[in-house]
Amino acid sequence: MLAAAISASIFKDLMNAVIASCLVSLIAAILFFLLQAPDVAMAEAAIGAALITAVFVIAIRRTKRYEE
Amino acid sequence: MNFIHNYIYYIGAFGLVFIGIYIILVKRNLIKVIIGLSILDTGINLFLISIGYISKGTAPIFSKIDMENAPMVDPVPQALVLTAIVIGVAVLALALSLAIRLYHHYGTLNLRKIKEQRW
Amino acid sequence: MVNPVLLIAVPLGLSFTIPLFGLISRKIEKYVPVVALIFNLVISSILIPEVIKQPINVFIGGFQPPFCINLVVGPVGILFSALIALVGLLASIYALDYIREGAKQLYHMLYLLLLTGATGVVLTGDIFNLFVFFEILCISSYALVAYLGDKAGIESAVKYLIQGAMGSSLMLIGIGLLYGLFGTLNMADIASNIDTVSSISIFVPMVLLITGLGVEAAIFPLNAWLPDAHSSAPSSISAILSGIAIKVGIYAVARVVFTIFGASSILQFLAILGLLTLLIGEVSAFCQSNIKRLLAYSSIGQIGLVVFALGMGISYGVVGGLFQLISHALSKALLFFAVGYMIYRSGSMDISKLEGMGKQMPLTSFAFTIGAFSLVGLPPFIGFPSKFLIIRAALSKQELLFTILVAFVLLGTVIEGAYFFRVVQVLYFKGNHTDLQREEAPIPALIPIVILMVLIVAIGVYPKSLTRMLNSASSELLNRVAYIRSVLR
Amino acid sequence: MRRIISLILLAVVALGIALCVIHIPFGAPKTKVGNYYIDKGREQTGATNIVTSVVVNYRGFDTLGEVTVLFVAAIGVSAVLATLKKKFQKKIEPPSLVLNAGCRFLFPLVLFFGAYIFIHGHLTPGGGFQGGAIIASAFLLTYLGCRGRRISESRSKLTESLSGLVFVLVGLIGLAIGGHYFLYNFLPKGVLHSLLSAGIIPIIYIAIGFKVGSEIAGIIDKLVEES
Repeated sequence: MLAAAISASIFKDLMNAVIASCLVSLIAAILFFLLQAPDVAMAEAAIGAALITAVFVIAIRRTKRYEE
Repeated sequence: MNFIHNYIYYIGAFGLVFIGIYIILVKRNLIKVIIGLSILDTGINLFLISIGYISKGTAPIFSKIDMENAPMVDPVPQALVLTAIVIGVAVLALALSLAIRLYHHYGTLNLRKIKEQRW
Repeated sequence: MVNPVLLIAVPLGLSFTIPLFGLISRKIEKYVPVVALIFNLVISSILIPEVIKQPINVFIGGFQPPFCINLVVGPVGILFSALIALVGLLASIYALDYIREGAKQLYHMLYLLLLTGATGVVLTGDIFNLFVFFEILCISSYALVAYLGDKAGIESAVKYLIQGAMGSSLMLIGIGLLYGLFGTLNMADIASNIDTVSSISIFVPMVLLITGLGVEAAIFPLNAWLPDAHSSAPSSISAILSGIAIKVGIYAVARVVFTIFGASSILQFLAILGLLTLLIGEVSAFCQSNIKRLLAYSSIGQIGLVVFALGMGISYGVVGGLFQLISHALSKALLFFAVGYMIYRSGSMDISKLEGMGKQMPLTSFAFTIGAFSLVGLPPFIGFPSKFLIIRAALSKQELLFTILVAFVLLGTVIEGAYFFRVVQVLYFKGNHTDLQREEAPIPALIPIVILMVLIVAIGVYPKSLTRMLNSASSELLNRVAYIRSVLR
Repeated sequence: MRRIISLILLAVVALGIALCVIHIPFGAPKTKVGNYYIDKGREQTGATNIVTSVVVNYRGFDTLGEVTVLFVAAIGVSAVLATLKKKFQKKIEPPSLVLNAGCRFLFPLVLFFGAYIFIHGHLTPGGGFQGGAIIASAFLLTYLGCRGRRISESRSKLTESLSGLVFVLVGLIGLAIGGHYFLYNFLPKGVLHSLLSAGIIPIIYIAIGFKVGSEIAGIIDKLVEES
């Protein structure tokens, strides 16, 4: 998870960085489930992993894809 | 070893928090900064949940089979995290819409290049 | 007895209904905030006498604290909620005519929600609930700063958002640590258990909370967003941000420091920070040529004075600080209201372009002059008793440090006087404009301006009218034991 | 330079937090509030999912605030983007038949799944937020799969404000009936484990579900618009 987070900070291509941060959310959701919090796991998977990524992708499509 | 085992979730959570803060402080691209915010949020949520964990606890839901004996994990942090997740989404959505507007005005997302306002 | 929860529930419900009113008629929607805030003002003023006798506790959901969220309507809470309702009401009347472009419906909704969030922050007795309402306040103010959609507005909104989001994240970590240490979120419950844990582990969440709240309260190292945000928002919003949003931040800092942690060790540090804030704000205000930035920096300076007064940690000082808070809210709102239409008429925020406004808009310029004099602290206005109280309190401490600090406060006041007189001079005496037509601001803008002028002079002449209220408020802030007892019976 | 300063800053903060966190042991039972909820939650609220009872009943005011935060964000996004002029119109190629048909087929299923989750929020894991998010992702699916289909703006606004009003009104009815308590659980608690139990919790969760769903869908709609 930490590796995904670090790679999110390194990638120059913002799309890749967004996917990496999505991965962070997904792993966090699994950890929530392991920590006996199914409600939160569901919310994190639905909101954090899916919707936030979609919103990011839309925003990137309307701006610039590469970090200069 | 025992120490690491005990605190692994805390370490993970604060690792995420620090990576998030580092991205916010150092990176120049606005979208990157917002990604940092989202990682920071995830880290905080993980930390809150791991505060409420009880070893060998079960989820705080009474299913039909009776299982009163097992201890349940603390439900309060879970409620807090549900709230925090939604607040995080709200901030992120607003930030991204501002980023789109900023790009329209300046044609760039680099925060160092945007210096209309001076001290 | 009226239930104080209505102070939050009714504006919230009304702001949800604004789109429904918008379906019926586009004209009604802008009066909804006015109605809601009149309601709030009436309710708070009904509650004032009851609350001074005995703080009201409201348990939401019908459970006992610490198991439910409770509202603590003490003198401080009701004082702030009345102030929020008053300034908010005047600004909403002002906005009836001032807001002409953009998505007006959204403006009114965001505006009402901002004030609801502020009211929630000052009334709640639960630290996580405070965080949630704080987020409502912050997010709506980010959106309102960007409301005009011009370059400066968007840029400062981005700055504000990044810093504010960092701040609230730190605050959330602090809340998490507190919950981990004490297993409860009720502020009184935390406060009663605070001594059971070692001091270093309390220090960390305290610093995190103060940093997080300090971003909104604009205490010195954390206030880089403020001049941009305040100067590029629409004027009615600048008035609210200066008059209310920062005050709510100060309230939250004071609540955390005094009530939860009861920390006397950090107070001196806060006083010095406040003084630094004061000096930096005043000096930078002196160098400005943009009128709204000047007012924004002067807000920083005044906030520094309030923090300094609260940091003395004695009853006189807190009374003075709260008084200064009220006087700043009223005077700064008046200044922003007046400046809003001056900018509108002259088409520029440059001070030198405001020449001859004294002839063109005599009433508005007069209002500006009164507000400026009151902020500087000239006698017949509200600013005088507040500054006087603070200085007297600092001298009564009889410590060398505070006596030196008072000298710096006076220096700040001198600088403040210098730049305000410069602006007033430009308004009245600069330039030769005999050909100018009289062109006053429209009626909906003049109503709040006149009301504020009357209030400033009236309270300035009879400062005693507020003292009882302020005394009980300061004793609520300083006396943690009574607070804890009133919640956890 | 900037990197070094921020790393030093982070190290200081990390040290401080580590000092504090040591006092919070991982996995140990400790909180009296949590235990109270677990012990009394079923009798007092009638919900078997304790998280739900905490979210909606004990800390219902937080939830009201949180829904408001999302509402603020939705309005904020549309206020920020409202003054944006339509600038460029990219040509959108129509989606393939399979994608289109697949989305049309999946859309109602996802919608039903979301509805199931928030209706059963007091019995099983899940609730208004999760269900609302799933509903919003159903709308996201239609944006991706069937371009050009939009939810009507006024209808989604209507849903938002009506469901918000339901929440506040339920609270106010509780205030009127239950004496001095806002959000008082005034309906009968019902039988444990049955769908119609837990008093006002299902009502509030349904309102939250609609509200969250329409708000997030509205945010996505605003962002997608004219791109």
